[in-house]
Amino acid sequence: MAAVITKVKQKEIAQLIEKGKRLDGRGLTDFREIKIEQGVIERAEGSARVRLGRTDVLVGTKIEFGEPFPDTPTEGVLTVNAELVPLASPVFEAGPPDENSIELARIVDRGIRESKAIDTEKLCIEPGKKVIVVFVDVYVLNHDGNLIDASALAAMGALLNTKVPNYEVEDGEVKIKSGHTQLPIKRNPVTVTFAKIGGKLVVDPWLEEEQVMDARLSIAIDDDGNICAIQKGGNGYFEPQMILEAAKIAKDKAKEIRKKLGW
Amino acid sequence: MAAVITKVKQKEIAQLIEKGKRLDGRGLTDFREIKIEQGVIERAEGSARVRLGRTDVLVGTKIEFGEPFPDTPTEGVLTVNAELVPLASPVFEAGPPDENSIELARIVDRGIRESKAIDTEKLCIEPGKKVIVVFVDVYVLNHDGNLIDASALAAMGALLNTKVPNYEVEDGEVKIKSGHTQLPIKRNPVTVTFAKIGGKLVVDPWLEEEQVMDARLSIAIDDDGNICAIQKGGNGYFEPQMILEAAKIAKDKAKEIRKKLGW
Amino acid sequence: MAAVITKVKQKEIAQLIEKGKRLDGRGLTDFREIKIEQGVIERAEGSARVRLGRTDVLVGTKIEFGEPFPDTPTEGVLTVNAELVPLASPVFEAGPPDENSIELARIVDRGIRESKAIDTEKLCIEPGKKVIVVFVDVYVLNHDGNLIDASALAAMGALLNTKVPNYEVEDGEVKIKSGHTQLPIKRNPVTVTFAKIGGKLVVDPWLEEEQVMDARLSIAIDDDGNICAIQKGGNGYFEPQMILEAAKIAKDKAKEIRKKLGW
Amino acid sequence: MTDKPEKLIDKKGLRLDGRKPDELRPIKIEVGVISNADGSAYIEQGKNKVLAGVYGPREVHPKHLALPDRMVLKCRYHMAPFSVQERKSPAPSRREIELSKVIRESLEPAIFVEYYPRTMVDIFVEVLQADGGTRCASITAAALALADAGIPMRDIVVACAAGKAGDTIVLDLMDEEDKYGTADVPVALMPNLNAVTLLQMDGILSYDEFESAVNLAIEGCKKIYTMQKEAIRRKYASAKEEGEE
Amino acid sequence: MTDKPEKLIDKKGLRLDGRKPDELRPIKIEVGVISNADGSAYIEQGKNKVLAGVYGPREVHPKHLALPDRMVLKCRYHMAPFSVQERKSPAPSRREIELSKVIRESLEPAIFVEYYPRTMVDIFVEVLQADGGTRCASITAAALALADAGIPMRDIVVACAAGKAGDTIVLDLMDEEDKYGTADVPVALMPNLNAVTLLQMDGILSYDEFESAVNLAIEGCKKIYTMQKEAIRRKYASAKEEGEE
Amino acid sequence: MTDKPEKLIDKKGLRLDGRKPDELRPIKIEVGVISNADGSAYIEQGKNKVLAGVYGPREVHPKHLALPDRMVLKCRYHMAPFSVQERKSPAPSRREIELSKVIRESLEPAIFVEYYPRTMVDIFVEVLQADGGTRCASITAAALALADAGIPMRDIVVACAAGKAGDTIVLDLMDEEDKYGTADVPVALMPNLNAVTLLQMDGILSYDEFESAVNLAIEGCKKIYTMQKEAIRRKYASAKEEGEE
Repeated sequence: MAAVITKVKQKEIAQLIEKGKRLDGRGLTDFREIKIEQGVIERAEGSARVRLGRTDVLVGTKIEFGEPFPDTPTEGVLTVNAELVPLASPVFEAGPPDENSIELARIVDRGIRESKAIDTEKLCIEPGKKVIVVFVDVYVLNHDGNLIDASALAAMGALLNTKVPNYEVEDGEVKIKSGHTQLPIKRNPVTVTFAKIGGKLVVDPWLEEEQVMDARLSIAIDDDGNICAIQKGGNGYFEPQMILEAAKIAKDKAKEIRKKLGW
Repeated sequence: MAAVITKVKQKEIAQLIEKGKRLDGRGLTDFREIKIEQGVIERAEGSARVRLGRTDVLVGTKIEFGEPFPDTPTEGVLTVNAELVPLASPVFEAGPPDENSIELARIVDRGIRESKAIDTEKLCIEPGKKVIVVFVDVYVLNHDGNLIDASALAAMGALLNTKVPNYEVEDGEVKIKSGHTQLPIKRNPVTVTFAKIGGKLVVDPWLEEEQVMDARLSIAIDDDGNICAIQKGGNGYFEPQMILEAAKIAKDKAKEIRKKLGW
Repeated sequence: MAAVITKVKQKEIAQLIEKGKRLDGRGLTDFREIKIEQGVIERAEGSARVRLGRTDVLVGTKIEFGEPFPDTPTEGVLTVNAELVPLASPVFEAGPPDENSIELARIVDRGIRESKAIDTEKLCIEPGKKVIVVFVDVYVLNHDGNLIDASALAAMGALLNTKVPNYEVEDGEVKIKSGHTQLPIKRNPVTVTFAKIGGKLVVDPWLEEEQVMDARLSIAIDDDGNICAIQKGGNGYFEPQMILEAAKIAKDKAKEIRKKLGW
Repeated sequence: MTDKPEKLIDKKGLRLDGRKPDELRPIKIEVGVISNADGSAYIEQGKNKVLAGVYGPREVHPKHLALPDRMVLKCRYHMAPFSVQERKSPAPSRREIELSKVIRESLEPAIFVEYYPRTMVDIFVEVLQADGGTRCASITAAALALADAGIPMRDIVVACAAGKAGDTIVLDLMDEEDKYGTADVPVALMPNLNAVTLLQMDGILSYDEFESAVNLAIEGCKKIYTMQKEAIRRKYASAKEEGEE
Repeated sequence: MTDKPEKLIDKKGLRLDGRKPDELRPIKIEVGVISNADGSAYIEQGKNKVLAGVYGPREVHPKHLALPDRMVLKCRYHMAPFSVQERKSPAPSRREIELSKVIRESLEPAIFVEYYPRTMVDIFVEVLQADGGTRCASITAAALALADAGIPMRDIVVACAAGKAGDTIVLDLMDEEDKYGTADVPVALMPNLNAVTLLQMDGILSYDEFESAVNLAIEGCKKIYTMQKEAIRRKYASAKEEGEE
Repeated sequence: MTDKPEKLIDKKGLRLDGRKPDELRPIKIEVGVISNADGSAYIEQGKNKVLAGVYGPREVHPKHLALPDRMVLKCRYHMAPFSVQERKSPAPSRREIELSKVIRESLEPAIFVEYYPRTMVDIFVEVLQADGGTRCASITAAALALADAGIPMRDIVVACAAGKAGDTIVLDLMDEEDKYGTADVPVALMPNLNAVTLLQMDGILSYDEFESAVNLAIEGCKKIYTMQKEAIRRKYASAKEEGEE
């Protein structure tokens, strides 16, 4: 059912990249245009919609009060979930999350978690008993390639936009009060994804590039330019030198994007 | 796997209805013979078996003690579930509930809930904490058409027959005592289902009529003749005038059935 | 996908058994060589690996603290689970437990439970509220026939090897302390499985015998030679006399095995 | 969480959001919003935000479900976890399964299913934000997505609810009226054929009240129908413009 | 909930319900009770109420499961949510999955499976009320449903349990004897072939006690077998009557 | 449960288990351990105990997943319930599903998938005991199982992690270093092709630290690669011996 790409087009894409060019006119390390709208879902505690070219991802956050994990009794809980709804692509199917949506959610989760983007200590209400639980739901509306970077951006956009309702604790039960405070955010990680096509790296692959790529590499970079999460994907490989090259480019691109978004 | 009805028979059924007649000799607004037996399952807190012609539905109720829903802290909980067990028809399959059994359960549920048949306020033990939970399990034993009306009748029959065990609350825990009281029932809704065949309405369609009908309309009527729930089904449509006509007939038929059953 | 056995081999196996012989040289009531290693998984509270010829079963136990069943408020809880992982045989498939793994788990469970192998009364911490829960996970690593006896042996081997961490109860919560005691075991049931092939009984059937057998009979025997659980399997039958014969043989074989293992 | 309001209709006969009884919520419709889908539409009705996409006619999957004399129509109504007050689990609820069925059965009467035998058409509805009346908004959007996909239809199906809030028959119930009102009557219509393809009711209505509610809902449907056609016109105009550039 | 009784056998050697050790519970059997099924039967044994239905031989679904030289036999043992004290979830429990298997394997030896290659026969058992011994009652009813469906068989399978209550070997255990007794030995039999097709045991029995229990269960089976045949005769008599009218 | 250690690296620069920063845990590898599998291998790396088995090339099931120009490669990484501190439910977790994918994608680059079109190869990994670094141990064992099954490959894939514990870049992280360390960088390699087939990272590393970690992990891979080849040699030697007897 997957949209199949012809051998001819495949060759064409690879040959262009060989020359440092891409079918849609971008340079090898150029992102597509990034549009971000925050607060689009009033019912959600936070939300952001990111368009990366024609790729379209909506993220909503919900706040609940629950128990901490036994091994982190003084920290709030972050739960990231991704849905590749069949509306978004002819290759997505309804049903429980498959390996692709689980991998996407876990990559987004790691970028946020490992960079310590959320100040989870501030989400503790009563150690070991009550903490704030942050649900981040990634909802893909149109898939035109590089869901990882779009989802990671939309997730951070939604978190930056998330309001925690005021509450008080009475007899061990949390009561919601009027008003709210901003979710405490410490870091703004940005994820940069590469495709390896014909021995070259290209940044932010769109759908047709993903269909011909050998392998994929996603690198999350924090505000200080440190690497905080990596995921290789796809059925190909990378030479060690290429990985180091990608890490360097990712650092620059993340800085560029963070600047552009004012993060 | 579904029993297929021949084009010839289909035409025959429609032509008869055109003339105001039906294959089994009934008039267009006649129900098949209704037999109801209450208390057939001693292990259940309440039960009733309804036979509508050869359609055979058994409903059992179980009483448990549980928590109320947060938005109705002073009301007991009603849970309706329907199983189309493969014993009852060659077209039913084992497995989790499909759209047909879910729709059936939800129609039966709405008839009971919207008419306020059960006095749910009387099922509250401790506001926000402990209430009586009523499980209504619809079990279809033989499917010969119009499961909706048979199930709705059997569900009300079982509720009218349901005994709540006596209990006392000790340290926040419910302890069962000997004896029981009747489940508090306020209203006795009756559901009347129509099939639209060849531009005409027929009441209580049996299986062969369901197989040729354009669309289905089920209307629940309370003791005062008010409408308390409606569901259109099937791949056809109704002219607005036909809907109003059906609502009028339903009111009469419901009254007739309620009288017959002494409800 | 199942390894199919040729009609020729099938005949050969049956003819040999007719003469009191078996393809692998064993007598009709001989077990294959039994090897048991206990304590192989340090992370588990108890473990044992049993090899019955090339059949290879690993059992690990885990101890948790939980609630008792309402009808046995003063007894610990035993939970047996079996996984036929696809690693172990080309006929096993990944996915939720099928009827074969559920039957295997339930046979192993009954042998332990009905013989009262575990002194469950000693696993009660606070009647009706807190008890020790023993998880027994049967993990089949290679399937070469007679999983039942191998699993039952490995389960008992793991239970005999299980350590319960020391604990104290504080404010209704269980706190783990350093050190541990042995899980209290009262009985050492041994299960003996027969295959009926060509009208004869053979003990401990291996895979090729299972593929040609008419029916299967498993009998668990406790330390006093009493029968504590039986399960007939397969699409054939047993004459009543054959069942009594099997019960007698099982008693002898169980004694033999118990002696050999020093149980 | 919204608390129960004291009154649903004020002294002037106006509703919580200031609407008159027969007034629709503000509606915004856009056609052709998902580039991957064969047809798509987006609707905002009050705070409802609903996206519908259509794929097909395409191969039936799995194959044995193909029908020799007609297309197979499938429909999935689904709510985003963040679309409602309390986070909704992504697994389909019983409510979503029922709504998927009634929405499909409200659209099917409009489709010439016999034109494409042995094919399948999938309708996917995603509720991004819910505010009462999502099933009607879903039908309105899904019908446009079908049209956008070029599926041959007898008419554009349109849906709107009427109901009773306090003692008044009102049009297009919002969340609070749905929750605390007396009755809700969602109706789907093929206006040109005067054919009702969806009818449900919750609550308690006398026959006369029911008649008024159905008629009011039909009026509402007809108003939205105009907006649907306008949205299609805009889409084609902009497509034409792009083509001419 | 029933509390644990003081004694299962009284001074006179009688059981909680007044039965003698070798006495069956009252049994009522009816054949041909589900009009849609190809064969069906209903049994009441004590407070057990069990319905069995058979569909087939019919096409195998999914097709790749068809066997070239024999029919596929499927069996589903299922309990109604209201059949037991605590409401049972409708999803099949591990116990139900095991019982479906052993019931199927107790019936299969009787069936000439090679007569209908490439077909499937489905046996559906519904426990409407449970009172100890449902697996035996299910086998007794399912065998009749198979006969009613005209499936060719070597014999009618019949099942009954024996066991030990207090110090006594007893026949046909009811709920309390099952729960608080010492052992339960369900047996299924093809009486004409003297062939045991189901044998399970829970509890503790010496060899001699086990031998007594098996023999007593077989006696019980033979008594119920007579009732099975009587029920078939009644069905055919009434069918003939209807035919003659 | 293990409590958080005070320091991961002591004054002498040694780790909790006495290892030097660039030292591997003790490793034991065995090839050909599951008689039913077409290929298999077992690895102990520290307290990790991992079993890998390969079935295939065999018929694709279900058939419509077969590919005309290459084999289908499937991989299932699974943990035994007793392999970790808290009992793990047997149902696959999200972590296990992700790891199944990345392990498959780390092995696939080595396999000549085009040699066996229309077939399927299944890789099953069972973690019997977990101690940090199970994904790397799984890849190392699974690559050997593939070799043992005779699947044609460009090279034997081998995997090892490096990371940061305290301020030190260390090789082959054990459980406590994984949990309380600063970063973990698992790497899989085809040593003869200098090709990285798996790369993940958790934690925080500067570019320079990352470079060191990758290089250290590659060194670790090369050491384990020697042990892999030795294990294959032993298997063939013993097979030959058996053959000669």
